Amino acid sequence: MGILNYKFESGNILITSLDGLLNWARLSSLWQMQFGLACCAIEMMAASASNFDIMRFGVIPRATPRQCDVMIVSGTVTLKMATRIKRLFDQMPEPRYVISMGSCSNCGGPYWEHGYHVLKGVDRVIPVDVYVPGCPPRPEALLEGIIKLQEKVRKESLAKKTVPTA
Amino acid sequence: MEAVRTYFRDIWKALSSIAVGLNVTIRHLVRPAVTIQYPDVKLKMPERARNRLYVNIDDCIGCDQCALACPVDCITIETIKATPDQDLGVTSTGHKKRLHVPRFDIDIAKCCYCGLCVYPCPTECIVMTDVYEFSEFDRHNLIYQFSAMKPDQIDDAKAKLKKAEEEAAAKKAAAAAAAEEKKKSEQSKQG
Amino acid sequence: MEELLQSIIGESWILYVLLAAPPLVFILVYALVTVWTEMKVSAHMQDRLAYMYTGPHGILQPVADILKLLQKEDTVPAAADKPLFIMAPYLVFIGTYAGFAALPFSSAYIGSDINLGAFYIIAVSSIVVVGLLMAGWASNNKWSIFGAMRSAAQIVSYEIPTALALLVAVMITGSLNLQDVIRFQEGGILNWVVFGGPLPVVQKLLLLPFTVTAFLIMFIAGVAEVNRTPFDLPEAESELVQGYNTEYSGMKFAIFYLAEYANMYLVSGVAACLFLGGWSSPFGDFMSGPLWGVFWIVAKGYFFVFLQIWIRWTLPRLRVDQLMYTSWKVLIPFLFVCLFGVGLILVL
Amino acid sequence: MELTTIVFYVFAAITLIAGAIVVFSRSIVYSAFALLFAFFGVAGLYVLLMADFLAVTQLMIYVGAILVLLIFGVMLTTRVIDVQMRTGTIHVLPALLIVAALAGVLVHVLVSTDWKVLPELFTPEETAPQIGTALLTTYVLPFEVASVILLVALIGAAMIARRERKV
Repeated sequence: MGILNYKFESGNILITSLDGLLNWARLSSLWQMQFGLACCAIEMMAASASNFDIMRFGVIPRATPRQCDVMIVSGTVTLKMATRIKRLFDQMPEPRYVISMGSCSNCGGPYWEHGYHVLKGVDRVIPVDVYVPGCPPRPEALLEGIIKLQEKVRKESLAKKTVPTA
Repeated sequence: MEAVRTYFRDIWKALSSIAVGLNVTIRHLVRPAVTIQYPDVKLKMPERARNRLYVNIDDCIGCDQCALACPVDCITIETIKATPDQDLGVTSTGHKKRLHVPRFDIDIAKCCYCGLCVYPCPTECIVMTDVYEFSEFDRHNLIYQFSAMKPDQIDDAKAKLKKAEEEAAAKKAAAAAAAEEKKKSEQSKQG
Repeated sequence: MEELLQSIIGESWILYVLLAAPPLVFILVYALVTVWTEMKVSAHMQDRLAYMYTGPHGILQPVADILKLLQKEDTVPAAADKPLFIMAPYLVFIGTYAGFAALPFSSAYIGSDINLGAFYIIAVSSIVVVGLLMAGWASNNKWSIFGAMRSAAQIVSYEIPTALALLVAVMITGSLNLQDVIRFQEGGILNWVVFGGPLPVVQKLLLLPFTVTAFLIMFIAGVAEVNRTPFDLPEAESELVQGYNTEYSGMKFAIFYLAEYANMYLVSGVAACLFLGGWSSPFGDFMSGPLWGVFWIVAKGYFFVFLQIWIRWTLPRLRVDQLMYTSWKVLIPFLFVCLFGVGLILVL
Repeated sequence: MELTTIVFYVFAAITLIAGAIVVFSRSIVYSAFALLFAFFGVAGLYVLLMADFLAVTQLMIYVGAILVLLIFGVMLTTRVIDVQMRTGTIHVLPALLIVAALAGVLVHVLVSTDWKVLPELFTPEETAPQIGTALLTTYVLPFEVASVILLVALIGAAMIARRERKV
């Protein structure tokens, strides 16, 4: 995606309609990194289960980072795990997105002040696209996060990676 | 002989158990799905669901009880004393408000939804609502500011308090000086 | 079809390209449909819905998946063996696609009407094994190589039951040419090899237990050969991440995916041709003809594809020793008995 | 040029290039994988020689069994993560002598053969039934002996590989 950065500042009809198609493809097929960290992972699993069924949005868990589009950081990011998360994120091919799920990965959550072993927010190691609050968030809250991410992807363009949101 | 019998029994067991499993899955295939299609259909939250915090700032008396109760210190409250001439009114529970609340921030990103802040509140102004869909692109948007006071109002209140304090201090100083004077004169009289 | 095309465009290389194209078109369309079917069937078996927002009931989801995979960054790990890494998915696909050459689609169309059809398909699918080993080796990743080795061991050992089961059908029909095998079974459902073929009633009744067993074993071995649950040890997520395609992303992964689904149809198609009368109608002359033939073979093949999906979402994964036990100690002895029985009955 | 001729040259080129890689590649893994293409090319040549059964058997036995076994051997004898499998050049003189002798034989065969060109493309007869009949009538003794030897080898391998059971 980087090659075309800022080459079509104004954009034209061809680019925009192609953008629409490609964005549609990307946003409706967000394959998820199959890993969970802590209690939020339980809710993430619940979101995949029958009642909430995250697959309705095209989110399929893939075991290998090479085939993933979105990483759902679900749970407490300990300092030890942070390096692994960083590595997994680096292994994901572009375009890639990150959803930070739950208080712990948003900002350290209950451990933000005295947790000597917890990373105070996963955005200190990888760029986060959507923060889903909750401790843990309801499965619906995660689904809402996915929808939010889809909105963000929809606004992207081939020429510019992200349109700055107002 | 026993081995041969086990061999064939195992094969039979495998086939029959596969058939049982296939029967279960095919029956579920034709059964209607139980999925709640989230953005279109939403689950009704139970009555005591604990989700996002809400503060009715009109009722807040700035007692700081909730901030003290919070196990993760996600509530920050600053208060300014009201001067005697100001009447801040009463809360809906009948408590008299004596403090301005220029800052009432809750960092929802830190909040762990335990609900401990709700119980000590004397005016029941901090409550847990059933709103759970509020994800953000930027983490700083998750810091919710509930105070209704505008910056000039805060400055005003601060200035008033300062003035009142100065006046009080001056009065005190004057009283102290008068007392000193009195003491001195009494001493000199005695002397 | 060959004669028809020959009369239109004459003898040129375009003729051969046109003759080779239909299976490719079929594979592409079929893979899109099956990806969707698999996810929908799996979801409904779990009382879920899956794919609701891309077209009605998500029918455009496979298109979205493919378009997304096209946009993905095509990574080659720094430590990988680059030429082999790039070649492997194509080799796997070529192995599968070459098998389709001898798979009949109707009485009028078969890619290559060779005398050794069934034998050729079994032989050519061994290229897939080499492709998988290549992928596993070139990725330079321990999970990949373990996956590739498991996969190769599994396919090589399950090729034997497949070939033996195929022999049972071939002994009855007396030909390795799949078109001949199907013509042998024409004339209604009772003439299918699984019901003993068009032989005298006594012979049919005697053959029935052996043909049914051979057919079942052919199907089981076919499931094992395409590495699907319950035989999906090469891709066991809980142990091996994603097996041999752990390091593949974007289009290369899509080709692996395509080859896997094409392989599913290949084993189903061969089983349908050998035991269920291929393109011949189950009602004798009713609804038969070249075009109905396409319908019947695709319907029969797709039924097995559905069966594979059904089994995948029902059964848990086997252990490695159970896998080998099933092949060497159950399927192969049973097939030897079948071969012997069928031979005896046919001779008498 | 006729299509068959082009196909022949394509298969010949595949075989030769793959063979060259097998011989000259420094990496054993590359050699092993190049063998696949060599076998494949040879199978194609067999098809052009109307020996379809032989071609398919070539694929089945050499690609499906021997090559897989070979690659397994190569992969298992090195450490899994180590790609540094190299072949060196040793015993140049004996190799040259053997190669020269072999080349002499082959050239002699090439020169002394009475080459016949088929007049035109003809439909081949089925070779599989002929081979089957020949194996079970004329050559039944060598065939059976070979299979017994293979069976003995198989049982022997199983015996050697079997873990000693502790009593």
